[in-house]
Amino acid sequence: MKSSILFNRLLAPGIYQMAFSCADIARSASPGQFVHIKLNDSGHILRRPFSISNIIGDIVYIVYQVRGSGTLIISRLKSGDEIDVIGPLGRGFDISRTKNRALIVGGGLGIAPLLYLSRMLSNKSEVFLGYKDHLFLVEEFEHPIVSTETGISGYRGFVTDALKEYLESSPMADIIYACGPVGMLKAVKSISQHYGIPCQVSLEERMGCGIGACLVCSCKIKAEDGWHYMRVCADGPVFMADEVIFDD
Amino acid sequence: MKSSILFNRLLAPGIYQMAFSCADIARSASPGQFVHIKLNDSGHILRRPFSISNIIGDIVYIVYQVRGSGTLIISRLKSGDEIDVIGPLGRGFDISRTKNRALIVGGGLGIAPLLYLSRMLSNKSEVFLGYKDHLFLVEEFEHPIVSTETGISGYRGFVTDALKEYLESSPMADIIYACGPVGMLKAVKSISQHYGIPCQVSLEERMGCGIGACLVCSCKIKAEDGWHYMRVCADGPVFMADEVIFDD
Amino acid sequence: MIDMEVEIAGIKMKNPVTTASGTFGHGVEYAKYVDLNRLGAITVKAITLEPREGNPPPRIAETPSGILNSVGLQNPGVDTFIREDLPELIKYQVPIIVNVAGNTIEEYCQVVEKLNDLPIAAFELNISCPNVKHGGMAFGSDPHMIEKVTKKVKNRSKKPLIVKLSPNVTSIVDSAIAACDGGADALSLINTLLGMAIDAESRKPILKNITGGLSGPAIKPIALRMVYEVHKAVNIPIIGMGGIMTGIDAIEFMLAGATAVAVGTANLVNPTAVIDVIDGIYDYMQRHDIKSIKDIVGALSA
Amino acid sequence: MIDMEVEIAGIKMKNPVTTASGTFGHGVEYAKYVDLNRLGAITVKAITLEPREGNPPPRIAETPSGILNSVGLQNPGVDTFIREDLPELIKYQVPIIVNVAGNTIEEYCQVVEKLNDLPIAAFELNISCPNVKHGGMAFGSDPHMIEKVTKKVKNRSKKPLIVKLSPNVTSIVDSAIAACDGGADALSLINTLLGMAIDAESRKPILKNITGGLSGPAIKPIALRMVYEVHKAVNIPIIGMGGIMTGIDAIEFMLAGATAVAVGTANLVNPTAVIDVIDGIYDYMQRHDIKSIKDIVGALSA
Ligand SMILES: Cc1cc2nc3c(=O)[nH]c(=O)nc-3n(C[C@H](O)[C@H](O)[C@H](O)COP(=O)(O)OP(=O)(O)OC[C@H]3O[C@@H](n4cnc5c(N)ncnc54)[C@H](O)[C@@H]3O)c2cc1C
Ligand SMILES: Cc1cc2nc3c(=O)[nH]c(=O)nc-3n(C[C@H](O)[C@H](O)[C@H](O)COP(=O)(O)OP(=O)(O)OC[C@H]3O[C@@H](n4cnc5c(N)ncnc54)[C@H](O)[C@@H]3O)c2cc1C
Ligand SMILES: Cc1cc2nc3c(=O)[nH]c(=O)nc-3n(C[C@H](O)[C@H](O)[C@H](O)COP(=O)(O)O)c2cc1C
Ligand SMILES: Cc1cc2nc3c(=O)[nH]c(=O)nc-3n(C[C@H](O)[C@H](O)[C@H](O)COP(=O)(O)O)c2cc1C
Ligand code: FES
Ligand code: FES
Repeated sequence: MKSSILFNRLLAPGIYQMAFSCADIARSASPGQFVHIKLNDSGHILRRPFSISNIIGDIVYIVYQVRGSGTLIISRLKSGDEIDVIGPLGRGFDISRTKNRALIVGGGLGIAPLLYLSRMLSNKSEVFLGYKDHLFLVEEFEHPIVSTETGISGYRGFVTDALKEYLESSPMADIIYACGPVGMLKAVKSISQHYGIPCQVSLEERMGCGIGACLVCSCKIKAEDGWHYMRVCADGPVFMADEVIFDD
Repeated sequence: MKSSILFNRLLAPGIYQMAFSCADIARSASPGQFVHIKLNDSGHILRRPFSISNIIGDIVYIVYQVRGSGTLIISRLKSGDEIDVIGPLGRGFDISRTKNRALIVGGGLGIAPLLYLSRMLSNKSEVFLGYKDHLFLVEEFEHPIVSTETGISGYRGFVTDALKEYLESSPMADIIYACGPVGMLKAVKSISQHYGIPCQVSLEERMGCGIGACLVCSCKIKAEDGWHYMRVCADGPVFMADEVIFDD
Repeated sequence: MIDMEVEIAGIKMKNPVTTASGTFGHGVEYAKYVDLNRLGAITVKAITLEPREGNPPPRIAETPSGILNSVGLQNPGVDTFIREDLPELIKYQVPIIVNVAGNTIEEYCQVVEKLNDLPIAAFELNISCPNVKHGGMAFGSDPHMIEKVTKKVKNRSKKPLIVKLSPNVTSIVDSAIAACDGGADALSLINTLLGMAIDAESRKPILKNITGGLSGPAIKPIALRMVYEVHKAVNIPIIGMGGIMTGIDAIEFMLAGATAVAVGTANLVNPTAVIDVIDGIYDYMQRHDIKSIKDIVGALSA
Repeated sequence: MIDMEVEIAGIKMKNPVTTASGTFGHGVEYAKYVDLNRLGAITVKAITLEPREGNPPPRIAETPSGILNSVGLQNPGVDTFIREDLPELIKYQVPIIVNVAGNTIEEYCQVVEKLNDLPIAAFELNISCPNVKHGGMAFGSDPHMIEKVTKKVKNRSKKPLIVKLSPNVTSIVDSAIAACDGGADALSLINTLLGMAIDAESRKPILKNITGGLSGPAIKPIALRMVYEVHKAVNIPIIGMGGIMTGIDAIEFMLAGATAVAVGTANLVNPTAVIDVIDGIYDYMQRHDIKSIKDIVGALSA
């Protein structure tokens, strides 16, 4: 699908927010799903996956970091330029599991999809956001608990420390939703197990098709007979933390 | 060299004129030389050669036709965009050979470099321009003799017919300069031989480096022992018509 | 009337376009984007006797105008394929070509026998996968072995046999002749070229499996050359593939000598790629006033 | 202090970057764009015993992230090279590597003998050109032949001998071992892959010669894999090449096992490419706090 870019602006060093209008995606997207964006450069043939960070009306928002040559090309797009995007793809967070209270935990760019999620859950959630130093998107959340590794703002330390501290005084929740670096997800998983709270994590893997056909985006998921490779793009990106086998 | 595009505008269906400012090229270019332009697409790695069509102050003009994917990409550039260009390259027309009168003959896109040439020779030249149908650049020449294959404007027929007719009544000139499709060049060559007028032609060949190193842009040039391959980019693109062996 | 029909090894295809094995799943994944009934044929991912998990991720790397993959024949095994995937596929009015792989010749034969009486159109013998230790490319690099595997499988197969060749050889013509001698009904070329990508920052290979198979536009010139060489050397039809993204790319393969073409990596880029290719061929035929697509097979003037 | 010096077959290079034969002319063409004294070495275009006109044009085609060329060893012959080109080159403080080609083994030997006593640093034995009927790839496709040519030329050569291998083989490791057994002092890999481009509109091959050699970023994954495989298999140093456009590309080749690298097609894209690559390597070393470039040779953690 061709969509027109509304803006593509710098939020923090190396981190951008892009908004494009696409009614089809906007209407059917749920939090935790992603879009797959084609680059306008014939030498780069794979699409790039980005979580849907927010939906307002027909407008889809993503927040991304420049990591390599693809995101660099994307960062140079301007308002009015067209992008070729498919989505919404994947299986997002299961919001029906939130009856009274969900804990939402995000680290780094993993914060992006949690904005949409927290908006859907409105006042039934407590949001924990972890940054290295520069904040972004924080003003769009309602009363988030912020931590930074450098201590520039909010708690000094990891977002999982803030989560642990919180759970010590108030150890109940229907579910924890987490998105962020693998190290953080592992820590959240073990916290969730410690407190016996179900937990969903959103995974990342290098992708091809994004629609479940090429089998390149594997992650290890527990099964009766040990484990199977499942597809991050179609079976995920969100999985029950219990079922995910984090390698290494 | 990075240069900034001043404009890139449609002159006729599929035919564009681009102007960019580049003092280095503007200062040293002579008519018949070319520039070599890099595409801003990593999948297309070769530069594209275009004749310098005009120089005004620091501004370099080219006129080009969209032929394939590279010229399509170039045609989408906008004023303010940067291009990476090297030049001036090659050996152009020898204007010192014009004492009193030169005949300048161009067909199709071959007309582009003749604008700059005719301006350098000012009133010492007679210009013959041949088009298929749509005219372009014609208003920038002084009193050109125009022919079109369809007869829409000027003489109906080939530019070489107009040239022949002219020579019948006025069979003297120091030199003929020609640029255009191979068929036209062959015809001009035989006309020049018929009238015993020296003739220079500008050739085209697929290029790599454009600076004489990779030896891909060969054309057959007569030599004592038969012929040699010479390099269109560095030994040409302009050669004495007598010396060129047109194959097929 | 523009006639796009071709025949490969007795399979009637309504147009010359099939999918390249492994890039189109079992077809149904694309049903949301593509009217599967429009395809000339569907070639499914490699099927082995036993289920396989494949290689650990990352399994894909982007390279200039190409990709590397190291999926490594992940598949549910022939029994599950027959039970769960095939019934979905045969609902469509499209010939199904099953790509068959194995560790041993006997495994290839057993897969073929399990499928022999089911409504599939042909087998594509995958002796060219670069991402597995046994079978795969090991079988496809030596003409004697190619002939032997082809012959044995052909003997046990009730369907036409297409042999898919590896480009990682000194002479693709020798491979093709060997497959012919073994009784192949058609050839698919090419499978992926063995390649590697490195991340200089981490000083690690990008693929967990270190090496992978290179596909996409980057390899098109090599694929075209191989189709051209093989077409001159053998008389059985060729399914050409390697970097086909557009109808024009497909036409190039057919001019070089392919009777049909397969679209692979392009599916990963654009889910509608296979339809775009079919439409592009049609456009070209219209523009050049070509009545039957068969007229351009091998019609290169060289 | 950052130490970029490397040694290949006894040649001291001030940095690991040379030019790929045939893409840098005889060096002087680039003197306007590049301070030639900054190069680690200059490798010149293939020289044969007699002058050669090469193949008819068009000799170049653009392909996705690559190019095809069919120059076909056009060169003025060794005598003219010695008389006209070499004197210009040896003015620079840079080791000169002469790429040698021929129709017969004896021709290779004669070229070598004519150059033996001149101030050049090494010979690069070109048994991998895909664009000529005799010699070239025909010599480079068969390990026995590789060993034989290498041995004969080595016997007549007074300079280090670098053997340049063809990637158009089933096993690059077999080629490399054969060159080692023949006495090669170093290996260059890779030469171009045989490919083809077609113009669907005219239904003709784009190259007059029909096929040509594929180079540029498109082939980098294949080249990296071959360098990696060969580095594990033999002990002589490798000059890696194939699609190097940046310093990071060069680092990838060195991590895979190359002691030095050559920049080819990139020169056609940017006349200053070879300097950009040297500067890029320097930047990487600074960023990663690498004192000696030798430390990254083969340092891939796989
Ligand atoms: C489901 C999903 C959602 C994502 N959501 C976001 C998001 O909201 N914001 C954001 O900044 N990033 C997100 N990412 C990561 C993002 O896709 C990569 O950072 C991006 O693809 C890097 O592209 P590049 O060309 O700059 O990097 P390069 O390294 O040049 O890319 C080379 C190839 O590797 C792939 N790749 C590289 N890093 C990653 C990675 N971490 N994950 C997956 N593929 C990778 C690229 O897609 C490309 O195919 C998400 C990834 C996935 C799988
Ligand atoms: C010295 C010289 C001066 C030229 N001046 C002009 C000019 O002033 N105006 C103009 O419109 N055109 C000019 N051309 C032709 C112009 O370079 C080609 O039309 C252009 O390169 C086509 O690029 P493409 O990507 O659109 O075509 P594609 O066919 O996609 O290009 C593929 C490759 O073939 C090369 N190629 C294709 N056609 C030609 C051709 N006719 N000549 C040389 N290379 C070709 C391209 O450069 C590219 O490397 C000139 C060519 C030369 C050699
Ligand atoms: C992700 C992926 C998976 C593949 N899996 C298979 C496979 O299972 N069996 C097979 O014969 N070829 C497989 N291939 C090779 C393709 O079928 C095809 O031969 C090759 O990719 C070249 O075509 P392309 O450039 O259009 O992709 C695979 C290719 C890719 C990219
Ligand atoms: C135009 C051109 C001419 C070449 N001529 C030669 C040659 O004369 N001898 C040789 O050994 N290799 C020759 N090559 C191959 C290169 O030296 C190099 O091995 C190959 O191009 C891969 O490197 P690259 O991708 O950086 O270009 C030539 C390559 C090109 C593009
Ligand atoms: S990216 Fe293709 S299956 Fe997930
Ligand atoms: S283009 Fe390289 S020598 Fe002319």
